[in-house]
Amino acid sequence: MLGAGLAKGMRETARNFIGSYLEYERLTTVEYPEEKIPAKETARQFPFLVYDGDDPEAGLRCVGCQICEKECPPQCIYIEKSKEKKPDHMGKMQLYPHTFDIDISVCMSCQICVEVCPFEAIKMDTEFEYSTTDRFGGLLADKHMLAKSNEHYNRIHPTEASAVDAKRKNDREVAAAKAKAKEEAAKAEAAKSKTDG
Amino acid sequence: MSGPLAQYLVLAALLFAIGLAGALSRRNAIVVLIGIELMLNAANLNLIAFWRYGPNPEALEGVIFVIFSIGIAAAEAAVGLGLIITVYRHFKSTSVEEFGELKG
Amino acid sequence: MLENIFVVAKQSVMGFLSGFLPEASLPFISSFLSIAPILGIFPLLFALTTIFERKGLGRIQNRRGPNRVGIPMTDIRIAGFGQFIADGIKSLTKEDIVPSSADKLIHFLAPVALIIPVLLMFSVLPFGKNLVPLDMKNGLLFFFAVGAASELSIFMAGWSSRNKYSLLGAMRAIAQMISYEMPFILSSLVVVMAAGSLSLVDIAEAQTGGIWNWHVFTPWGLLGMILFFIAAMAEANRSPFDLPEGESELVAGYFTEYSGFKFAIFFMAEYLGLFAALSVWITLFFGGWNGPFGQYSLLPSYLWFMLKLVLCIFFIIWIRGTMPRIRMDQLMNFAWKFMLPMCLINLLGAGSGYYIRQTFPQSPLAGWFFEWLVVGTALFWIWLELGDRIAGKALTQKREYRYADQ
Amino acid sequence: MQSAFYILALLTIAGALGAMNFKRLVHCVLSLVVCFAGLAGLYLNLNAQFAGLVQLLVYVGAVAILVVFAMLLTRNAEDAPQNAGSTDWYLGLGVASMVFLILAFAVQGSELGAAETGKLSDPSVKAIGKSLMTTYVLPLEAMALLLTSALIGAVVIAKGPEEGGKP
Repeated sequence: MLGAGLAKGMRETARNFIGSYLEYERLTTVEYPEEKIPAKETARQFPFLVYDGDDPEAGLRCVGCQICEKECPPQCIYIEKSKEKKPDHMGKMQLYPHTFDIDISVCMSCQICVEVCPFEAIKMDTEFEYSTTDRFGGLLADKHMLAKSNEHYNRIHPTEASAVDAKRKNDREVAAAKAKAKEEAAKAEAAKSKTDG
Repeated sequence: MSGPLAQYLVLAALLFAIGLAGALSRRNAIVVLIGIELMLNAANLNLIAFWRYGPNPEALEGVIFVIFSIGIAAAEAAVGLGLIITVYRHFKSTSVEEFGELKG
Repeated sequence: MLENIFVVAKQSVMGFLSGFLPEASLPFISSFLSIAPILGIFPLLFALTTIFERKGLGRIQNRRGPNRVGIPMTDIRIAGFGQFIADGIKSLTKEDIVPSSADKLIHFLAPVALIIPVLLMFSVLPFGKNLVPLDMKNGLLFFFAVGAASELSIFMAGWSSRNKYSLLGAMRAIAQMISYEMPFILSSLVVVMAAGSLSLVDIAEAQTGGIWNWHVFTPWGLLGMILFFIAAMAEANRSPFDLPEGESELVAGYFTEYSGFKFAIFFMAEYLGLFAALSVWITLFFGGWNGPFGQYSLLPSYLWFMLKLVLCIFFIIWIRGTMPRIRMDQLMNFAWKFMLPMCLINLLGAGSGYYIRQTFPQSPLAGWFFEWLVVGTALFWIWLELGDRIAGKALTQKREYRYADQ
Repeated sequence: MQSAFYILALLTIAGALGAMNFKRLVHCVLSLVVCFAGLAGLYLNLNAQFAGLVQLLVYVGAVAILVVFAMLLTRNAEDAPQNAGSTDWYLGLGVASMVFLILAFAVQGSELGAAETGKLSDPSVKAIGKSLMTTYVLPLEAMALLLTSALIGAVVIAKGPEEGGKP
């Protein structure tokens, strides 16, 4: 019958109309600034730098190798290396970045910097509310703005971060074992030379 | 004769003359048709004016005549414009000078 | 007391003014006092409808709709009902852009030529008992005649913009409005036959005395009500017949090149035309300003009228939230192959219904029953047959593309 | 009523002159609509309400739209030049002014008693309908036949030969 389909459709829309007032779950949107949907674990917005421990200066994982700077397609990363070195988590002496700037207004969230970093130092944040009235200065993030703790990383990407932590722990153990073996070898060498000499 | 009836009759005559001048002098067939419509309307105005100021306004001849006239004008416009469109398809023009070639 | 408050108010104002104003100016003052409330109430209703429509459509799609704009400088949101004021201010202060190749004069005149006939339509509507600005003997004819004049304004808007989207939108609008003009008029004729008058006041008065006197409760009235509603939606370019302004293919149709307040006038004219058509719908089939309980009126007549109008507005929002836009060929097929024959058959049904009722002069109930039994069954059967055989086929058939399918 | 007559007459004549003199076809049509609306106003002024409203409905709502459609379907001919000063033009103007002068003199010189009917009759739609269905039923049926045949004829003429079929 002509019109029966229309009646069916109108019943459906009426159910939606009334239901949207009664059942909160029906609403597909939230009222944004007051309510927020928590970010998905795989979400990515803009990069940040990971540091270990409490001191952002000392614990920064970045060694200033400039691979990300070279790989960045829109070239929004600017790095200046330091002159002196300091030990990293495995005790190896490394440079660190004297300056590390990212122009957020240029960044296109491609995550290539994260892919290429061999030190697990740069990761993607889920934070996106960077709006500012200062178009140029306000969106240029420097090292202090970018540095965020490993706990923050663990909070936003738990699966990925625990894998990274395990790998780094393993690296540290391997390095420690290697250092110990080297030390023992050196000790044995010394003992041997002593016995020899 | 003077008075309101004469006013309406002179107005209708003027309308008729304008329509006639247009129908005779313009080349575009659509404008010619508009001129013919104007002449028909002048006649309708005459009918209504005569009915209103005539001796027997209780009889409805004037109004009924106008209603029929309007109906015929609508039919005439539909057929006339259909003809113009057909001729346009053939000659790619609506100038009445082209229409002269239609004679057998 | 409350029933005649407007009449009494106007009379007292006129009595007060006639004391010191010249005699010749009084008819103008009287007209002004009749027109001013219409010019105040219906644009306000339009503004409220825009916000109700957006909220209602949102809820139908499980969204919230606009709920932000409230009182400026405060946090009070009044559920978003400040939105229409903000929209009004925005369209008033926006730049008015005229395309450089446009026909400037016609481009300027088109919105004016559209809003005048639309407002004229309101002049014959009976909003309540004794509340009609112009009680014309041919009120319904006036409504249709003036409504027909708005087609040309749409053509003016589309043509003068020198834009192919505008022109296509205008062509679609004219074709659609001409096609649905006939069902629009023919479907209302059943009520004219029943009431024996073209005056909308007489038609409304013929339905006094309770809900069972409304024309919608007769078989031909029910069918006429449906047909009139469909035709009115098409005349007002309202969803699902909003092809002339199909955003997905024509940008905005005939008012693509209009901006600022001229655009607002087009928008308002569309809604005011819709309100006028709905008001006529109410008057013809739903008793006009009559309350449903006979002599226990409960509310003043104008409030009954406004209540019905607001319910109708909610109904059309509901329809808009439900139906997708139909295709041009479906539109034409539906008008010529279903609406027009159905309207003519309905005229026949109204005539036979009248004679069936005449055969039972003693018991109106028996007449009513037999009318439903005979005419109602026949019309329902024809609806089914015509609907499935012709309209159903025309509406569901696959469209044949002349160039794209090769 | 006299001032209304002058305003409406001015509107009608201006519309008619525009319809005949504008260069652009669209302006002609819109001007024609002004003329039709003025005529409808004159009918209302003459107390022929029904005729006036039918005039508005049919001429403004249908005939003008038909002309617009024909104009849009024959778009190449939009700017037909008007040959002011040619023989056709002089001929048309001459004949038309002759006709007008003769008619105007005839009207002025007529002895016809201008019956100043005091009572304004306002025919009800019911009376018109009744006489259409009784006295004038034959013309009405002829009219219906004419309109139907005109409808079919217009469709057949304008549709042209079937696509791909025989011409």
